[in-house]
Amino acid sequence: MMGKNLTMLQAITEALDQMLGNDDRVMILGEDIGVNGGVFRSTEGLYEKYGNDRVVDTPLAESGIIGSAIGLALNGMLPIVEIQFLAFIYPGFEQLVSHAARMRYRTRGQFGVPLVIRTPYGAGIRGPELHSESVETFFAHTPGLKVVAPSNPYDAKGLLISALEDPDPVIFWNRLNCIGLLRKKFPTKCTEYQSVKQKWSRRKRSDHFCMGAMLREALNATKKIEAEKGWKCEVVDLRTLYPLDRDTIVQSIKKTGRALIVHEAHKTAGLGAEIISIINDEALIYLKAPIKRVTGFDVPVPPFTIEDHYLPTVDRVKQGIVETISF
Amino acid sequence: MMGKNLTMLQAITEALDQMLGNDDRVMILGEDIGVNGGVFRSTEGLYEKYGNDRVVDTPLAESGIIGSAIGLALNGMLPIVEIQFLAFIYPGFEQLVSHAARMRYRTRGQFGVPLVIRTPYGAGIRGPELHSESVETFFAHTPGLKVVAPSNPYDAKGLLISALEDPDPVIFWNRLNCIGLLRKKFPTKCTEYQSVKQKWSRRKRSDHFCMGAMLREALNATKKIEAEKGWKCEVVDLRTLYPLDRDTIVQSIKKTGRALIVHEAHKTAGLGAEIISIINDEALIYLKAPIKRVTGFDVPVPPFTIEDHYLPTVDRVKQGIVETISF
Amino acid sequence: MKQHLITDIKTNKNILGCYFMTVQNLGKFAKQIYLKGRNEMEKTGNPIMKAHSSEVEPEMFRVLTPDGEIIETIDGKIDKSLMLKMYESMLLLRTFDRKSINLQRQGRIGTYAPFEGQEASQAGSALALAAGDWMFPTYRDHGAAIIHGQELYRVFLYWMAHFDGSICPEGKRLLPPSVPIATQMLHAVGTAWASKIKGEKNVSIAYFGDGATSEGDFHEALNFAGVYKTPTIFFCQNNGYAISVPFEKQSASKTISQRAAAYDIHGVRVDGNDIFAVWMTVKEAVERALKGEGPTLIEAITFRYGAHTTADNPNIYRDQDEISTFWRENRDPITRLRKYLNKEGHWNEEQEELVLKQFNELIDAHLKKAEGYPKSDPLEMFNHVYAEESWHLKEQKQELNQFLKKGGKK
Amino acid sequence: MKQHLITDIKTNKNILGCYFMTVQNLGKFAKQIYLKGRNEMEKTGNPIMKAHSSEVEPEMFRVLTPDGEIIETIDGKIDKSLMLKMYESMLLLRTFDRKSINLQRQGRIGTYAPFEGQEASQAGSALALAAGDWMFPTYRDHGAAIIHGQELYRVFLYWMAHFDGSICPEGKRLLPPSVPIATQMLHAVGTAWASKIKGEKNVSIAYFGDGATSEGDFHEALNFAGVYKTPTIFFCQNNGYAISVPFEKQSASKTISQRAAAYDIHGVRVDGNDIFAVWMTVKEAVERALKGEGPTLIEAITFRYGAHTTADNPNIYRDQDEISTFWRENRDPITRLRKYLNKEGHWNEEQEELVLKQFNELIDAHLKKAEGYPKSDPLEMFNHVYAEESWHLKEQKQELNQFLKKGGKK
Ligand SMILES: Cc1ncc(C[n+]2csc(CCOP(=O)(O)OP(=O)(O)O)c2C)c(N)n1
Ligand SMILES: Cc1ncc(C[n+]2csc(CCOP(=O)(O)OP(=O)(O)O)c2C)c(N)n1
Ligand SMILES: [Mg+2]
Ligand SMILES: [Mg+2]
Repeated sequence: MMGKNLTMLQAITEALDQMLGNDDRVMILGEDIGVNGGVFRSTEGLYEKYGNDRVVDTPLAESGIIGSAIGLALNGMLPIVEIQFLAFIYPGFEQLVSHAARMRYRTRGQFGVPLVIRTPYGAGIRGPELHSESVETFFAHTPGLKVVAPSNPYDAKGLLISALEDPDPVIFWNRLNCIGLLRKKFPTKCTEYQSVKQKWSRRKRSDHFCMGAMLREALNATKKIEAEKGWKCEVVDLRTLYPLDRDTIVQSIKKTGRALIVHEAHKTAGLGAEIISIINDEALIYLKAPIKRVTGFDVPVPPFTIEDHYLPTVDRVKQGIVETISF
Repeated sequence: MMGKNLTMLQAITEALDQMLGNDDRVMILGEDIGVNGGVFRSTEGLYEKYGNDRVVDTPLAESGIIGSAIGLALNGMLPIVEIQFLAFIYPGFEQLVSHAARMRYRTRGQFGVPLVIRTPYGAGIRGPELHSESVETFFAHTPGLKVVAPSNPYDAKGLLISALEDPDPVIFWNRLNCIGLLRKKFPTKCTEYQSVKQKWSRRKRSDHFCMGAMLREALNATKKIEAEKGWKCEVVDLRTLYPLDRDTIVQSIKKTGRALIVHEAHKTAGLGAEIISIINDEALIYLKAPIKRVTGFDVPVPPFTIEDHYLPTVDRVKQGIVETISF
Repeated sequence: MKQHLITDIKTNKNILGCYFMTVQNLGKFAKQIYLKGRNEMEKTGNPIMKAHSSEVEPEMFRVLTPDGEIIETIDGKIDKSLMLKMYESMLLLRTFDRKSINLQRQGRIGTYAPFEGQEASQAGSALALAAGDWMFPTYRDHGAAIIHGQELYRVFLYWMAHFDGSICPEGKRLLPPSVPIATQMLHAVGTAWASKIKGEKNVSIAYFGDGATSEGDFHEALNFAGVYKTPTIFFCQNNGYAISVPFEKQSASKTISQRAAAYDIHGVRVDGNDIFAVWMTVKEAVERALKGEGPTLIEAITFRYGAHTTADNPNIYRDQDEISTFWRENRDPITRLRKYLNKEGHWNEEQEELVLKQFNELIDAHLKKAEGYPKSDPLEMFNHVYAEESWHLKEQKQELNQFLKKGGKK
Repeated sequence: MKQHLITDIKTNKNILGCYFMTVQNLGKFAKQIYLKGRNEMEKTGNPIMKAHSSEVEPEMFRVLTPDGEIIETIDGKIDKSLMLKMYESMLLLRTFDRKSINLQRQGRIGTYAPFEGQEASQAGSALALAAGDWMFPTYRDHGAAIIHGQELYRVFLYWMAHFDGSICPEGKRLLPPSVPIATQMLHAVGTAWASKIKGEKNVSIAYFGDGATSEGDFHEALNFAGVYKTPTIFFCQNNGYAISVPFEKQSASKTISQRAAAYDIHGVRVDGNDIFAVWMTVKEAVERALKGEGPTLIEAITFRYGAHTTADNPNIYRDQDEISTFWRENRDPITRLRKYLNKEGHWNEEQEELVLKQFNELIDAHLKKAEGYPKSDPLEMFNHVYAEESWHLKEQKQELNQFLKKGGKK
């Protein structure tokens, strides 16, 4: 089993397959995830293998999907919901925020909602508007939810399985351009997984924070900076967006006293703000420079011809590093 | 006209009356806002005065209300929507975020949505769950929306009128326990108004930031601190939550080098995080202590018997001031 | 008549819902009811019209008339002991409801949502369920919840805003009152779907009001239930108003049951103040569901005599006296069953007094338990956000704990 | 037949929607269509069934048969010049659609949503509108948008992901394609409501697909339109599929038009590949709307021959060849009108060639304009977020500008 090379997408399909195979209570629900194998093909072959009672093409109604999945979960099933694109979760926002996130609290632990919501996010597929959202803040401000965003196949598989094992609702994000769509392979062995429960998000590498797919931009920028200027940077990949992995953040900042945050969501009230606040709380006196945010701008994600200008690019990250270090 | 004493509620009703009277295009839409005069009585008498075409009792469907109000606004009307309680905006979240906030952008200025959404927020009415939410972050992370939260009748009237004059969608928040429900009168003259367009949120008074109703807690705490310790504090009332009034924030922090942020929303990814980040960006070197946040906890607002323990109380604010100043 | 009303629409291809007939097509009993309805309305200046916004009241299934007469066969279905159970259930609920309003006035519980007038709908539907069935009530359906097994002191705790008021007895499948309108309907689809998958012979019932039918979730729930043929019962108590908004402002449609046809599912309109009719309708819906015939939408026509909640003043938006008086005098669910039971010699004054005394004692005992129940500890707010407490909640709990220990005031 | 189909249900109290009749009740022409439908299906192994999930195809309004015969009176409604306009409109749209698919393959435009096969629905409905009517299309309805006045180069710009592709000609009331499913239906309620308030004689039309009928917004829109009797036309192109999901998985209901009855509004099921029938149905809906008789839900039965979008592979989820071939051969909207026009001597090969040549030139000219159109400036992303730019956007614009000036790469 060692040495297998999987794309993000394959890792996800493998995890889903494994979960469906291991536990009869697991069901997948969503639009076009059955016969069609998902608009990103992440459920390919599963309908054929497990049948339409386990891999269910639902009506086109996100509140219906999330709401009935809550019911399924209340009554012993382990539903995994696919929302086709992150923005299309909005019709089901009430079910998620007012019910999935609160059922355990409301019933004092009597009824939990072990639900996984899987949704692609972020720009990159070059579709029409509302196919490029990155609004993690909405969910990270909702007690009762957990949000994970893996940056690579290994983490994807592990986090997805951990999400399903978690007794509470977990939102699992695939960055779109990591998903295999752009056919980039991650040379990562991916046969086992790490439990998120044990280590909600660590994966440090080498003073800035980023999440999900932004890891690529961050790593590329730091590599270039090292080549050009000889500066070494540590990159923290925040796999878990809520709750945040504070210890890793604080440890890192204490080493260097400087940080740059990279995310593709809008700047204002983006998760970067919370990370800055955590550093302010825990490590202000270590700071040698303001913490910079290189993020998506505070505008709706523009059409794809200029989308890349909206996104934090390697160049913008590099400039951010230079500004932070030269401060 | 000078010298009138109005409650928050009266100020709002007066503003609505004035707007309905001045401009035929103005309509009010919502649940129970007609014959019943609103569950908070903020539209009392308006149905009788302007009729059921101008003050419309709608079906119980928030997406329907916001969605059709978007259509009304596209076609020349000036709808003011009342959502009965903030949490009940969720069924209309998609209409708000995917349409109201983006229509001008999408049509390159051809079609705007001059819509005002008025909704009570925050704890204090001692009702069942979901009647106490304070989730400004959801809206402050949505480019295209503006969010205002007056703390007193004078601002309420001014901001409401300004919101209606604004060509873009504005969310107007009444803190519940300011609304007149608790029958506290604000001795404020309220015959004219300040345009939000000119001065999106200033109203400084006397090193911490707060918003809406939290002003009362903040002012009480600073008064006590002054009496007990002789420390003078400046209180900044952020009437505009999005976009934030950065200049006022930065000016204040530069004076004192310390700040405490008070809001009743959950701490993680609350607006306090953005304020800390703005200070980090603009005034880090002025800081003499970490900026403290005294906020609601990261839990669903608990039942009203212990709700006050969830909220930032005068005592918690006082403790925060002491910690910030003693750092 | 009943057979007509509960006929599967699929066998009636040219008529979308035969419960929606005109008077010409009605059978003998139905015609009687219809004419009776008209008379009632004419006597009183048509207050049903005001409450339910129809020029002519659309047809509904009725078994027990307001005069206490039975116009359908109930043999083999409703026996004496069930009748007495029904009667006592309604009496208990009304006593509880009135007590609660008083407690609210005395400041001993918080804002309260009364249901007096809707006892037949709530008790009748709940009595038709099995112990293992899933129930999804709203804030107004603690009547149904009590009959399904919720303990009275828990209901008090709920309205006292105690955390533990949302817990149901161990092993019961009774969810806390749903506050966001219509959302719980989807949960009843999901749990029923799971029962079906697991081969468990249980139904799920969702309670909701006439106002709820305007929400998108109403539509999505009915549609999903239709697609997956889930054993779900959608039980709408059409009390004519959503707070102040009469049903005629809620929709141009005359009835709610007619919406079933939009999803090719089964729909029934029933006299919600007739506990026999409600019970039979729900029982039949349960049977259909368990036979795999899918969901049923039930519209129970009823009226709440009181305010929307104790924080509401109905005089502002309706002729409260006239309309309540009409319903009390002409349509009361308890009165009509009492008339019948009296006539049949199943019930008398002494029994009534005795039972009422017992109920009052029971309720007082539960109130005492609720009032003596340990108050919610502020620190409890950090529990059950997640199954396992995360670092940030541990710290925040600690923070509040220290604050309180130092004598910090809330 | 038509009169039946478009009859106000309120005058037919015992039948909720008479377009939902069984064969026994059908008039002469309807029976012909019905039998024809069955024959067609039997010939080909029932592909309509596969596309539209009925054992027996439910009744629909048809004027022009697939053989090019007229079975309804069109005198005084559709004259020769309108027929030619209809035909040319469909031809233009088909030419445009095929060109666009090619452009996508060549990488000159982005992912594209084709509509070939749906031309009668889109052109027929749009031609029935007045210039000032409000139109709310989806991503698949640029056909209707073009007929309503959108310029071809703008449509290209849209699919090239240019900001200016969402702008409509000055003064037109044509909104950009709605991406979130079913949401635009409510906007068409709102604009129509405003027209009514202002006394403006305009309708609003919302386009949507069969999949859209499952969303809560569908329900809320129909209900609001019913309550306020707004002059709104809800035009559903039921092409049998929502991406890969056939309508039978979308709902247990056999038709979409039957949902009108749930709101006591008007509903019609029409052959969406018959431009005469579509035009007449929409025209009648417009007239009803302007007379104050409220909204109409129209279900137009049609089929898109191609993929959901150029990013989709329909072979995965349906027998693409068989089903498309069936529709092309038996139900094509253009072929059937051409047959009729040929027979009547209104159209011939030379005219066809000439017009096609003109259309190709026109489309090429617009393509050239679109390809020569100044590219979207990255800084434009900061414009029109608000009417007046706020401080934070000014600064962010400045930041990006400086970055780009320094030669920063995207
Ligand atoms: C989504 C949502 N919107 C608004 C409310 C506020 N609200 C509470 S009860 C109610 C009226 C409900 O009417 P109905 O469904 O007829 O039930 P009834 O109270 O008559 O039993 C409203 C508008 C809510 N709880 N949830
Ligand atoms: C709220 C929402 N959910 C999901 C999607 C993704 N999506 C785009 S088109 C489509 C299918 C729509 O089918 P239908 O309404 O029948 O229209 P058609 O494409 O057949 O014209 C889906 C699921 C979306 N755009 N919006
Ligand atoms: Mg009601
Ligand atoms: Mg379709």
